[in-house]
Amino acid sequence: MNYAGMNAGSLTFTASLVVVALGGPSVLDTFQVLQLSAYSSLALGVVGLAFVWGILGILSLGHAAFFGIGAYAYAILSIAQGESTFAVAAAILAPSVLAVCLGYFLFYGRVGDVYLSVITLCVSLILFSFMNSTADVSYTLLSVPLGGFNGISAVPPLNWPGFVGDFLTPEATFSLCFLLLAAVYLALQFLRGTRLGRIMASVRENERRCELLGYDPRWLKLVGFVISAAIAGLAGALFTANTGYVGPTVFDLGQSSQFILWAIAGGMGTLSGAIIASFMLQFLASFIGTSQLFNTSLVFGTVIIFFVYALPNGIVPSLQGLLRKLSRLARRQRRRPEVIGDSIKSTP
Amino acid sequence: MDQVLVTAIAIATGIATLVLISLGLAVIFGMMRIINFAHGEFIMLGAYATVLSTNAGMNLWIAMLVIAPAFVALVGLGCERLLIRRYYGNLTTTMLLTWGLSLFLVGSVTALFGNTTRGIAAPLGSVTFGNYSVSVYQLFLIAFAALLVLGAALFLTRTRFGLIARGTMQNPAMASTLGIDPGRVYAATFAVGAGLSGLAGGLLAPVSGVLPNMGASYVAKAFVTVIAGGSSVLVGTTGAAFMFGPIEAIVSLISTPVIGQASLLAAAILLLRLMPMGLSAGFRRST
Amino acid sequence: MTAMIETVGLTCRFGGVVAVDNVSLKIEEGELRCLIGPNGAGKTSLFKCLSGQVQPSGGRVLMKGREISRFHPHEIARMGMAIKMQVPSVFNGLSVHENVWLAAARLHRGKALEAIVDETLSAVGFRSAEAREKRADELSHAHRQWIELAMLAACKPAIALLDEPAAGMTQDEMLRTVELIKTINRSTTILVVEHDLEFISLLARKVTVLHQGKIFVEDTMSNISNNAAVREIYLGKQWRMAQ
Amino acid sequence: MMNISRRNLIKTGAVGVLAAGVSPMLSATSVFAQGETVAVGSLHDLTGGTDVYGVPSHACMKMAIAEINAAGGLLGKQIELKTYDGQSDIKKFPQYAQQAALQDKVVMLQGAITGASREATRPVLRRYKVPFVYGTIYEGGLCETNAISVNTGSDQQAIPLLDWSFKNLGKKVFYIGADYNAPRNIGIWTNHLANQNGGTVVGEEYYPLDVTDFSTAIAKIQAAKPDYVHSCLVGGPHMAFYRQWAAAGMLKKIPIVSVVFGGGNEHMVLTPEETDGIIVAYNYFEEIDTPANRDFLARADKTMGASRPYINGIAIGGYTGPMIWAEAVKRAGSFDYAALMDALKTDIEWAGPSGKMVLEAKTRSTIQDMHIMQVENRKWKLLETQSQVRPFDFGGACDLLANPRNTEILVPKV
Repeated sequence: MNYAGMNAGSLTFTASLVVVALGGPSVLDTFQVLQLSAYSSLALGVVGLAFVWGILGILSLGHAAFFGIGAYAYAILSIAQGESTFAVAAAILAPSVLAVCLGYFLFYGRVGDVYLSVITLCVSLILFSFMNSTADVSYTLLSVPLGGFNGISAVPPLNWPGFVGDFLTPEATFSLCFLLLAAVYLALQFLRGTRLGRIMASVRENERRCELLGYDPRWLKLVGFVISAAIAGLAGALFTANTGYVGPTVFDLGQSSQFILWAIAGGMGTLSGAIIASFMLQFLASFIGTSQLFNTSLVFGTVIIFFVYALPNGIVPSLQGLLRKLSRLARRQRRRPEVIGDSIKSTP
Repeated sequence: MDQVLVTAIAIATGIATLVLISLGLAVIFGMMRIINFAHGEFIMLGAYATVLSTNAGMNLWIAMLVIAPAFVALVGLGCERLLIRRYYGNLTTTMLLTWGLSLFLVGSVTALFGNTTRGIAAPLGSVTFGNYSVSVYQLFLIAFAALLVLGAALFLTRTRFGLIARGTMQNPAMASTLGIDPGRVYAATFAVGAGLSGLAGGLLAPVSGVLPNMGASYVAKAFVTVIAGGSSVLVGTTGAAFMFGPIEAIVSLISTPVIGQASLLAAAILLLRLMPMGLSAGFRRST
Repeated sequence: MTAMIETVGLTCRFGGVVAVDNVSLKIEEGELRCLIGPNGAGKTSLFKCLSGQVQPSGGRVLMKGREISRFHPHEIARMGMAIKMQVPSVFNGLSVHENVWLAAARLHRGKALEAIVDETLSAVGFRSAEAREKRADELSHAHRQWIELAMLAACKPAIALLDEPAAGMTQDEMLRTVELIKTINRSTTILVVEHDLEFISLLARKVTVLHQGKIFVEDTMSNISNNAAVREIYLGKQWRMAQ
Repeated sequence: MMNISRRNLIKTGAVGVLAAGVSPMLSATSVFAQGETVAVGSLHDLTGGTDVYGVPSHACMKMAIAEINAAGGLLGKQIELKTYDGQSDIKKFPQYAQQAALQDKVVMLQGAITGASREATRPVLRRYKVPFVYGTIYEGGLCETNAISVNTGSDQQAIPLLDWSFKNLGKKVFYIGADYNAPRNIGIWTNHLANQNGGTVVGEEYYPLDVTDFSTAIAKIQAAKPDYVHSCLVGGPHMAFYRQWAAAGMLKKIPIVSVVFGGGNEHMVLTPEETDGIIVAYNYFEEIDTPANRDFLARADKTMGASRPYINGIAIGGYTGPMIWAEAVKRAGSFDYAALMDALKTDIEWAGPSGKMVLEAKTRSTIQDMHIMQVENRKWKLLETQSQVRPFDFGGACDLLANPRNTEILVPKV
């Protein structure tokens, strides 16, 4: 059977994430540890989008809304309480609640296709405008000022649950981030293989048919949407815990499009691709920004255009294709006469 | 009385600006289903073409109305032939591609001209209504946007190319069986869309800050307008502009601009909830 | 006894066009009813109304005595209605096996599910693992129709609506489809729309003729074929050729 | 919120934990003295939406470092400038600040011009004990031992400018600003100064940063009939306001004053017909007619080339920042962080192209001359100079000698 669920590839990928999580701190220097932790939390954000887009076919142009709400929820609660456990929980819960409301409004209202994308974008932009206009000291939540454009800074890092002030070291945070990334990846990959996941995939393929088989696509989409929002919220919390800062730009078009472009670059429908692409592109943007090349936008733009030329299907599918081609080539050289037997007859 | 008039002009300007910045995107998105992330940069290129050729001694009106659209149409054609053409029908790849293109264009313009370019002033002076004075150029923009919509409508319905374009977008396979080369129609349509964006840039050059990054401030609003408008390029986009322009202007006037902007977006959400296929689909259903 | 499906004055308008016009139809449990009529007679629209894909503009639809006119398609499906659409509507990007699996997965779990999938796929001739792993969009039109029939059968519906199940098939394939439908009919009430009159004559006991959205006549196949009005006004030349 | 978080952090021993966490880096940073060069970081937006502020500041910073090196370096060491392009993406700032502190081991970092990027960067540099030199005009109230502000807060600009305006232009002001922290703060100042000068604020409007259509704003201002408009509109999209204002024929009817106009070289992008007569207040403009400034500009022409950007009141901080920092390092006699912080406990004086500047120990902000000037054909014309304007100390709330642990941005309460 050829279900996109648990297979050798996804287990290997999970295993390598776990190896990085556990082995990374002893190999990398502190800066790399901090940098990769931040990268990994954005990578986590993109996994949820890759899931809801690749499996269910929902293109959310406002994925940053969930990420941003998670980020703000974490910042506000961790400052107000001086403890991060509840803040992380709230960062998962708050975007989920928004996703339930928004998803009910959209899916049960039969808004589809790009129209749904634009509504999610609008939600994100409204949050962006709103957060920007909260500079006045009267805008406080739990006595934490929202800070407007300047955002909220000096957000405390994660602490061991229940031990107030017992902060995780950067190395422990790094391990935690990568383990969470691995866990979420594995969970989503597992979900894809389950009965629910397979029914979800059928929504993307043919919503009407799915409906006529007695499944409720509105419900399935809502479930997927909320899952992706919860993951994005967790990602926002981790990102804020890593960088110590959150501002309204988490809601802007740039943030949303980054998530989308990483998912595309990784290859539609692959979760590992989205993760790999997000690491690659973040590293690239950061590298170009310090390397004093001509002009960062120009170089980055050119790289992306070339990238589309070279790997039009995205990173992981292109690499898989290459590997398949290579192995076929190798097999052909080994046992050339049997090739004809491989061709598939067209009758059932 | 004069206050009502000035408010009306402000609202009309809002509508005209939305129409101008959205039309090019509407043609490219509405007809070809390409989410063009470089739309804002096409507007920027139009503004630059206007400013640079005016600074080089060109007549402002020629620069604005001829050079800007022609130049950006050419750039658009180049992009279409070299890049977009290979990926028609692939929404995601074209998104990635046009994002790259957008960064590339901003980077190139910055590298070539720096991030400070001498602008040009709005021509035509001002007129006074009672206690208020209003830019004549603003009135020109309103009139021009109206003419542009009218012209585009005539072009799409009355000319051979317009009909062919609409037919091809509706059903490329059918069009090609009729002996029309869809590739050429796509290329021409993309160029027309880019040209319209360039024209918008040219027209806005005297009333906006001409900088390499200026496109970013238009792109989200243009998207919302076009997509809320729905599949009918002209009716939908103009209808959406007529809805959002006044909402933003009036709410900004009676409360704050942030709420004005938020209410525009909220109106878009509500509109799409009530008419899930966009405004023009709603029109069609009710008639 | 309540009818499996019953419509009362069902009307369906699209803009100015009346696709289904005051249709009252009653199909008893276990029946195999054929619906015939020229293009535009409203057969497909009637199916869409029955299955909840289109909201009727007037009238009522009753299934096992329960009004379903305002139900969502998935709710109607859960009450036991399955439909095969005019243009094969399968999951193109998924394999043959996955398609049928999805159809059966709503009612079955675990081993029973796999058994049903296997049995249904075998019944439509997809026996080898290789054939079952092919993507639906790689199949021929006829094979995709069978997949859709298999999906329908896997649901074990109380009533099945079949919209042109033999379109585009060769004689052999058509005959096989007739057998399939008869098999399904053992446990399922069937309403079938078809153009191919040979196919109809092989299947049907009772035929309803739809014309311009209205029921034109309803009778047994032999009476229909002898009905002068149907023959001359409606079936015309095509009928004589088939005879 | 800052109070609470700080209290919690202290209460729970967080500071100790953090310090323990970074101790390997601290020992690493003290290695710098053995090398031939020391590294200094420039973290400006060189691309993206706010590059118009970042690029000239970075160019000035490069010039300052080059001059220090040409004069034999600092404490006998050459300075290596590490450049990070913030790409107008706030997310990049904490990451680059970490890179500068941990990987490149800079002994000073300057940049992070926008309020958001500053807030994202500041805590990172504080945590890793890298002095942060803040070179731009800003909303004011930055009060932290680790943050050295060499340019002006809005108070230093707004007080001279608005005092002058209420005296010379009239008593009714309409305030229009971009919708974020700095303009909101300046709005508070505008109200406060209107009260003090017996004026009234007849309207107060804030526009999101991406608004480009100002027809409703112009109609509102015309309806309110102010004597002058105080504008705090910022960035490329907002340039549209000045164009639409002039196109409506308002430029000649109601004067505009601003503490931010010209910061993005608006007076050069826009035409004289759109800007002539606009009045601003800055600590620096190229047209200052002193020997020191003429000499500075001649050197700037040489090091940056003929196509160099115009050096305005924002960009000049790129030059004065490293220079004042270098004065402090000389006073400390070492690049060591603690020594530098000690040296900063007394005022540091330095004379630059804009005249005498004093980095005040109490506020870590700079006392300097302020110039009120007017646009005339894409150039600045001096109207009045107020010498040695002190940074506002928020009624004594900012006293880093007494309260060195403060990191809060103080907001004027009027």
